[in-house]
Amino acid sequence: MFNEESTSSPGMAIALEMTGVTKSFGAVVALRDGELRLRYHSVHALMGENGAGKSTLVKIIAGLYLPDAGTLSLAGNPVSFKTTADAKAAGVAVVYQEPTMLPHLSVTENIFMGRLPTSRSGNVDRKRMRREARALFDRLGVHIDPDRIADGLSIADQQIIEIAKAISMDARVLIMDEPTAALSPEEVRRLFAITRSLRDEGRAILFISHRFEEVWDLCDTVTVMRDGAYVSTSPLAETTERDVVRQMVGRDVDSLYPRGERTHGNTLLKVHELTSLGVFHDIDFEVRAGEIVGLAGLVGAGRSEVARAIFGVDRYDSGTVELDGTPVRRHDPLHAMGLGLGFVPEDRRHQGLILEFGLSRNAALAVRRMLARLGIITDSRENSLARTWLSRLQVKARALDTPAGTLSGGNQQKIVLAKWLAASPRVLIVDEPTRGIDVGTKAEVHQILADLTHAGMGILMISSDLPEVLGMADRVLVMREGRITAELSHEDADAESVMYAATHSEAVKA
Amino acid sequence: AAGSSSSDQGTTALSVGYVPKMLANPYFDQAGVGAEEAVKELNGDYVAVGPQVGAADAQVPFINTLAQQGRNGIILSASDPSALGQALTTAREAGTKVVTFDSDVEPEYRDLFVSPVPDMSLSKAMVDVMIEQIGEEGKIAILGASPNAKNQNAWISGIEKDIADSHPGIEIVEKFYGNDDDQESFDKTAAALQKTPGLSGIISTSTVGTASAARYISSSSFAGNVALTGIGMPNATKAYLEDGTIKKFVLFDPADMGRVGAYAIRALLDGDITGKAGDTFTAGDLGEYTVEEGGIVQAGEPIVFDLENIDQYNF
Amino acid sequence: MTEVAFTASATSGTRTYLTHALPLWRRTLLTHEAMIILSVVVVSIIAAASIPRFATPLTLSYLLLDVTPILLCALPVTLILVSGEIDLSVASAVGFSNVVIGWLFAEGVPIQGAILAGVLSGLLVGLVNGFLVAVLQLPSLAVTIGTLALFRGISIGILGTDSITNFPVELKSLANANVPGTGFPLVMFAVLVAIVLFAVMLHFTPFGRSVYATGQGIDTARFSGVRTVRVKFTLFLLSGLLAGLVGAYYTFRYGSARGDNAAGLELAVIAGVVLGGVSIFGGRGRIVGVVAGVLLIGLVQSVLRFMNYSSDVINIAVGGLLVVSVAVPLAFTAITQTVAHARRKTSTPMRAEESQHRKGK
Amino acid sequence: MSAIQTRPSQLTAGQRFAAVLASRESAVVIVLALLILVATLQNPSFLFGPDGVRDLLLTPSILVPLAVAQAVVLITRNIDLSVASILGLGAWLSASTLANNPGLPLWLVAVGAVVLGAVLGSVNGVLIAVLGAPALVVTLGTLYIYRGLNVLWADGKVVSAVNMPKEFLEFGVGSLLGIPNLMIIALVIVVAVTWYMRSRPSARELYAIGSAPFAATLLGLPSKRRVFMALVASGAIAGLAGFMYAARYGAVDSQAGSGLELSAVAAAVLGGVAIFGGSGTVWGAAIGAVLLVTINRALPILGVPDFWQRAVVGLLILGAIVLDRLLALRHARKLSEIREKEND
Ligand SMILES: Nc1ncnc2c1ncn2[C@@H]1O[C@H](COP(=O)(O)OP(=O)(O)OP(=O)(O)O)[C@@H](O)[C@H]1O
Ligand SMILES: Nc1ncnc2c1ncn2[C@@H]1O[C@H](COP(=O)(O)OP(=O)(O)OP(=O)(O)O)[C@@H](O)[C@H]1O
Ligand SMILES: [Mg+2]
Ligand SMILES: [Mg+2]
Repeated sequence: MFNEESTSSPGMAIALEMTGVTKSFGAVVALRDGELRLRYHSVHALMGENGAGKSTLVKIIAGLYLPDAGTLSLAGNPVSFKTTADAKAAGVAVVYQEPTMLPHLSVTENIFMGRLPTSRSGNVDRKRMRREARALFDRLGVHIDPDRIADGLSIADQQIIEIAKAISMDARVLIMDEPTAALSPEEVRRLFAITRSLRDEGRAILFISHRFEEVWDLCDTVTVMRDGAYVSTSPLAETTERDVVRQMVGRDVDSLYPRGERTHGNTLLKVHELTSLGVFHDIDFEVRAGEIVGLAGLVGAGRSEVARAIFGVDRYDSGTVELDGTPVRRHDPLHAMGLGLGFVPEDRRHQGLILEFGLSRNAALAVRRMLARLGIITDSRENSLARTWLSRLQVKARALDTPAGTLSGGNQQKIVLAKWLAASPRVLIVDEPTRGIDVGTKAEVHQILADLTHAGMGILMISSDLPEVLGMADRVLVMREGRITAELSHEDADAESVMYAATHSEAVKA
Repeated sequence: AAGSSSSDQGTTALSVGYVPKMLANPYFDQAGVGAEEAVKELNGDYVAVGPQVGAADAQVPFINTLAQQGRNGIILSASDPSALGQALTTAREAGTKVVTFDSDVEPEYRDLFVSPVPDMSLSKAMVDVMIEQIGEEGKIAILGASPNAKNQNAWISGIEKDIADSHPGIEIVEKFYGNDDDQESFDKTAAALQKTPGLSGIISTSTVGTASAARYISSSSFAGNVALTGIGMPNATKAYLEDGTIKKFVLFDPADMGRVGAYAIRALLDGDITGKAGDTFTAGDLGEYTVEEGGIVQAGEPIVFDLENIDQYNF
Repeated sequence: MTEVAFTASATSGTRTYLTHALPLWRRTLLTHEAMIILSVVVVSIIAAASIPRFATPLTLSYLLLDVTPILLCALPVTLILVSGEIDLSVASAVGFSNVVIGWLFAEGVPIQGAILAGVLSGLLVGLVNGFLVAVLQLPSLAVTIGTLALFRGISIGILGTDSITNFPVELKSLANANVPGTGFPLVMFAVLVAIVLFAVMLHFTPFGRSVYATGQGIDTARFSGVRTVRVKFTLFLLSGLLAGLVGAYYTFRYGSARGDNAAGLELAVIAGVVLGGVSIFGGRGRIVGVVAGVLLIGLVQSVLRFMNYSSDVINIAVGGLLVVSVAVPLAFTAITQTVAHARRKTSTPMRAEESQHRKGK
Repeated sequence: MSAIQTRPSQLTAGQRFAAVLASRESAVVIVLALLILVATLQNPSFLFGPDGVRDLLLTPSILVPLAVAQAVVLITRNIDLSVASILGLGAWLSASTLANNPGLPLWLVAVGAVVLGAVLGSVNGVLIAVLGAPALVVTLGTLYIYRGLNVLWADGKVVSAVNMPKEFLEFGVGSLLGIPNLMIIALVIVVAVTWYMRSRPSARELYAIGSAPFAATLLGLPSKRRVFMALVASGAIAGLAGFMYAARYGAVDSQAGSGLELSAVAAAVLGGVAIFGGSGTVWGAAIGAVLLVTINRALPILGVPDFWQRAVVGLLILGAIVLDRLLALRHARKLSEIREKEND
C-alpha cells in the first residue's frame, strides 16, 4: 500500500475518492478493489492495459454502473449515484471512451441535451445555445457547424463534441476516457491548453490515455491499474515510464512474445493498390506462408478498414486481393473464406460472436456449411467440433451451450479464434487479437499465433499494442491516415521508428 | 295450415342460430328482433352470433360452431354467395336447416331464401320516388352498400332496368359504394357530388348510406339542389325527412324476414315443406307464404315512408 | 492447413465440457414454448370436459381448417422475425394471389394456369419486399405497410366489385375434404409437411443458423460469411411463395375470389407468431412454439364461440393473450430483481445494457 | 485535421432555398399543391365548387390528429397501433354521452374523451415504458382489447344523428371564417404539438431518446417517463379525435375508425417521420395525413377509378421511403467525396 501523505501534494483538497470498488459482469470481474483519489487543481492520469478496468471505473463514477461493493465520496461526502443524471447533478462530467452521439440532433443539441438552456418562458433558447456552442468551439479552436446534425461526423469531430459537452458542464470533476485517441496533434495541443486552464481554475481532472508522452506532458499524478485491480498511485515527478510499464504489465514485456525460427514460404496473400475513397489508399503488401505481418498505426489510421475490405465485409473502390494467386471477389466474405481466408475482427462482442448463441453454435458458425451432411446440421456435430477446439485453446467454460456473452473477455477471444481455426484458413487476419484480455491469456494467444505460423499459416496482425507488434511480427507495416507510410523488418522496427511513421506522412519505406 | 298441425306432434325442439352479416347494425338487429320473437313463439332456443365487420370468410367459423352445437336451424344473411358453401353444406348434412334472408347464397347451399320484397318492386319503388321529385329528366347517381352482395346487385340492376325501360330521360352517371359504413358513405358522397356537377339526385341502396349521404347533403351547398332517396331505416332517416333533405324513402320491415325465416325453419324441420316451388307454410300472424321458383319466399311489400307515416315505425 | 501442435494445450491437460449447462427437464419444460403447449393442452381438456359437444372430430376439423391459412403464413413470417425483420404484407399477398387466380379463371385461363399465376403473384409480393428490405435496406415495418396497401389496392383494383365464384367443384371439395371417417382435413398433410420443412430449415440447416445469426448480430453474421442480404431476400421470397399458395388454398376453401379476401389476416399471423415466443427484435423463437401459438389462438376462439361469445370478447381474449405473453415474463423479471435488490440493500446488478439497446418497435 | 464540415453560414441564398425545398415536409407540400392543382384543372369544382375548400379542409381533420399522435410516438422509437381503437372509444363515449345527456356542454364531453384516451394511453405506457415490453406487440394487443371493449360497451347499438343534439352535429360540420371547426381543432393540435416538439426541452429529449436510446441513458435523460408521456399524449389526442369523429359523421357504432391506425403510421412515414425514431416533424406527419386523404378524393377526379386508390396510396408510401434512402445515399457519397478532396 502506498503512503498517502508522501505521494500527494499537500494542500490540495480531495475532490473525489473511491475505495474498494468492485464490479463484475457475470463471470468477468472488470474491477476489484478499485481505488482512486482525485484532488482539485490537479490532472490525474489513469493508466493500465486494455481491459484493466479503467472505463469500468469511469462508468461507476458516472453513475452508469452500480458497483457491487465499495464506496465513493465527493468532496468528503459519501455519494451513491443511481443514474447518470445523479452524477451530473453532483458536478461530475464525463467524456466516454466511445462517443455517444444523438445522430439525428444538431451538434448544439448534442452538447446541451439533458440541460438545454431555456429562456424565461421555459422554451429552448436556441440563440443562447448556439452562442455558447460557438464560444466553446472557438475555445477549442475547431470549426464545426453548430447547426449541422451529428450524423456523419468523423470520430474526431464526435470526440471534440464530447469534450465540448463535458467542458460546458462547468463541472468540478472532469473525467476524460481516452479523449485523444482520435485527435490530431494540433487538436491534442489545444485540448491540453484548455485542460490546464481548467486545472488552474481549480477543477479535478482524470485523464486516461495509452500515450505516455501525453501523460507526462499533462498530468501530475498517475494511478496504475492491472487486471481490474488497483496497483499504485504516484506523483509523476517521482516515477518513470519504465516503472509504470512494469506496473501495468506485471512482468518483463519481452518474455511475452514467443518467436522461434521461422521459415517463410511462398506468397499467400497479395494486396495490390487497394483503395476505398476517403478511407484508405493504394494499399500494397504481401503475406507469406509462415509469416506474421504486423500492421501498426494510431487508432483511426484505417487498419481495420483495410482488413475488412480484404475479407470482403466492406466494399472498396479499386485494387485487387489475391489469395495464393486466385483473385478474391469483392464484397463476398464467403468467397474469401472458401479460398482460405480467416478474420478475427476487432470488436469481438459485435463482430466476432453472437452473444446469445451457445459456445458450440459460435464455434461452428463459420464452418456451418462444411459441417452439414446432406444439408442437415445437428447439434452433436457442432458440439464435437467445439469440444475439439475449445479444449485445444483451453477455454474456461462449463458447458457447450453457455451463451458466449457470459464468458470473460479472454475466453470470448478464444472462442472467436476457435471459430476461425475450425475453418482451417491458410491466411488469418487478426485485428487487435489481445485487446482487453488478461496478461496470461495474452501470452497464450501469442503462443497460438506462433504455433500457427509454424504450421505454415500466414498471419496479418493488426494491433495498437506496440510491444505486441514489435515482439510478434516478422515485418511491420505502419499506416497513417489511410496510407502505408513504412514497412520495417523485425530488426529495424522499434517503438521510435513505428511511432514516427504513424505520425508523419513522409516516412521512409524501408 | 299444415305447419300449425304438426308443430305439436312432439318433434324436436327448435334451436336457431341467427347470423347477420355483421352485429351492431340496426337493420340486422331489427331482423333479429323478428326472428327472436318467432322462435320464442315456437318455444325454441335462439342465439345471435356473428362477426363485427362483414367479410367473406368471417361468418364461416360462426356457422361451423352453430352446426357443432347441434342447432337445427340457421337464419343467415350471407356476406358472400359462395364462401360459406362448405360450412353450410356440412351443417345441412348434420341436419341443420338453413334459411337465408336479405342476402342469399348460391341456391344449392341453403333450403330457402327469404327475400324482403320482390327485388324489382323495391327497385321500382325507389325509382318512382325519385321521379316524383326530379321529374323525367336528369342525371342521377347510385350509392350502393357492398359491391359484392347479391341483393345489392339485384336492386341496382333493377333500378337500371326500370330506368332503361320506362324513364328514358334519366341517366345514371355514377355508381359508388359506401360499404355500409358511415364514414365511407359520407366521404364518397362528398367526392361524387364534386366529381359530377349537375347531378339531380342520388338513389342509395344502402340504408347506412342514405343517412350518411343525407347528412352530407344537408350540411353542404347541395342542400335543396340534389334529391336523395333510396332505402333507409326509419329512425336513422327521420331527421332528414324533417329537415327536408329527403322527401320520401323506401323500405320494408326487416323483422318480417326474421319471422318468416323462423317459421320456415320449423316447417322445414317438420317436413311440411322441402323448399321446392309451390310449397306453402304459415308464419304465425303474418299468414300464409308460398315458395317461389328457386326456393324464394317474399316476406313483404315495400313501404314508402314520409312525414305522414314515419311515426308508426320504430326501428 | 496441416495439424497444429499447440504448445499452450500441451502444458495443461485436456479439458472436458458438458453438453448442456442445465438438465433436460429444465431446458424443455421451463420454456415459453412449453408454456404455450401446456396452455393448448389445458384449454382443450377443460373445454372438452365442460362444454357439451365440443369434443368431436368436427371441432378438430374446423379448428384445423380455420388455422391453416394463418399457420402457413406464420411459418415464413417466423423466420422473418427471427432474422430481425417483419412482414405485415402477408395478408395482402394472400389476397393478391386469390384475386389473380379468380380473375384469370374468369378470363378463361385454365385453372392450373391460374393457380400457377396466383402463386407467382404471391412470389412477386415477396420479391418487392425482399428488394426493398434486403437490397435497399429500408425498414421492413414501413416497407410492408406500403406493400400491404399496394397489393391490397391492386387486388381491389383488378376485381372491382366482382366476386368470382364458379370454381371447379372437385378443387373446392378437395380443399375442404377430411381423411375419410376422421376430423382430419386432407390439407393438414400439406400443412404438416410445411411445418416439418420449415422446422428443419430453421433448426437443422446452415441456412437456419444464418437466419438466427442475422437476427441476433447482423455484423457478426456478416463477419462469419453469412450473406445477410441474400438471407433476408430469400425469407421474403419464401413468405411470398407461401402466401401465394395460401391464396390458392383460400380460393378453393371458400370458393370465392374477391378484393377484400383475407384482409386483416396479418394481425392474426403476427399475433400467433409472437404468442409462440418469437421475439419481435429478432434472433429468438422456434417453429414448435409458433405452431402452438397459432393453435392456442384458434382454440381459444373456437371455445369462446362455442360458449356463444361473439367476436368482441374473442378479440379481447386474443389481445389479452398477446399482452400477457410479453408482459408477464417482464413483470416477473422486474419483481425478482426488486426482491434481489431489497435483499442486497446497497447494491444491485447493473440494469441490462442490452435491453436499452434493444428497445424499439 | 480531416473533419468534414458543411457550413450553412457560407451557403448562398439559393443553396439555402434548395435545402428547404429538399426537406421532406416541403416535398409533401409541393406534391399536395400539384395534386390539388391538377385535380382542379381537371374539374374546377374540386377547389372552386361550392364546398371545394371546405371539404378539402374538413376531410383530413380526423386523420391529422391521429398522425400527429403517431409521430410523437414514432419519434421516441416506439409505435402505437392502438390509436384507432382509442379513437373508437372516444367517439363512442362522446356520442353516447351526448345522446343520453343532450344538455351537456360540448367542451366537457371533449375533455371526457381526452381523459379516456389518456387513461388508455397510460395502459400502453405502463407496459411499454415501465415494463419494457415491445411497443408493436403491446399496442397490437391493446388494438384488439380496446376495440373489443368498445363493442361490449356499445352492445350492438348505434348512436345516429337523430339521437345527438343538433348543436353537436352543427358543430361537426360548421365552420368559423370559412375554416371548418374540426379543422380548427386539428390545426390547434398541430400547431401546439409542433411548437412543443420544437421548443420545449422535454420534447427535444423525446428526439434524443428515439435517436439513440443508449446515449440518452448515458446523458441521464428520464427515458421511461418521457416515453410514458408520449404514449399518454398519443392516447389523449386519439381520444379527442374520437370526439371529432362523432361530431363529423354524426353516427357512431362500435367500429368507428377501425383500420385508421395503419393510415396514421403511413401518414407519418409519408411526412418524413423515421420509423426508427429520432427524426421527423409533427407538422410533416400532419401534412402527410392531408396528402393521404386528399389523394383519395382527387384520384376519382383524375380518372383513377375508386378501386385503385389504395394501390396508389401504397405506391406513395413506398416511393417516400425509397426516396429517403436515395437521398441519404447521395448525401453519404457527397460526404466521402468531400473527405477525399480534403485528404489530397
Ligand atoms: N458491459 C460489460 N459486460 C461484460 N463485460 C464487460 C462489460 N464492460 C466491460 N467488460 C469487461 O470488463 C473488463 C474491463 O473493461 P474496461 O472497458 O473497463 O477496460 P479498459 O481498461 O477501459 O480497457 P481499454 O483500454 O481497452 O479501454 C474487460 O474484460 C471487459 O471485457
Ligand atoms: N416543427 C418542428 N418540430 C420538431 N422539431 C423541429 C421542428 N422544426 C425544427 N425542428 C428541429 O429544431 C432544430 C433547430 O431548428 P431550426 O434551425 O428551425 O430552429 P432555429 O432557427 O434555430 O430557431 P430560433 O431561431 O427560433 O431559435 C433542428 O434540430 C430541427 O430538426
Ligand atoms: Mg476503456
Ligand atoms: Mg481498428
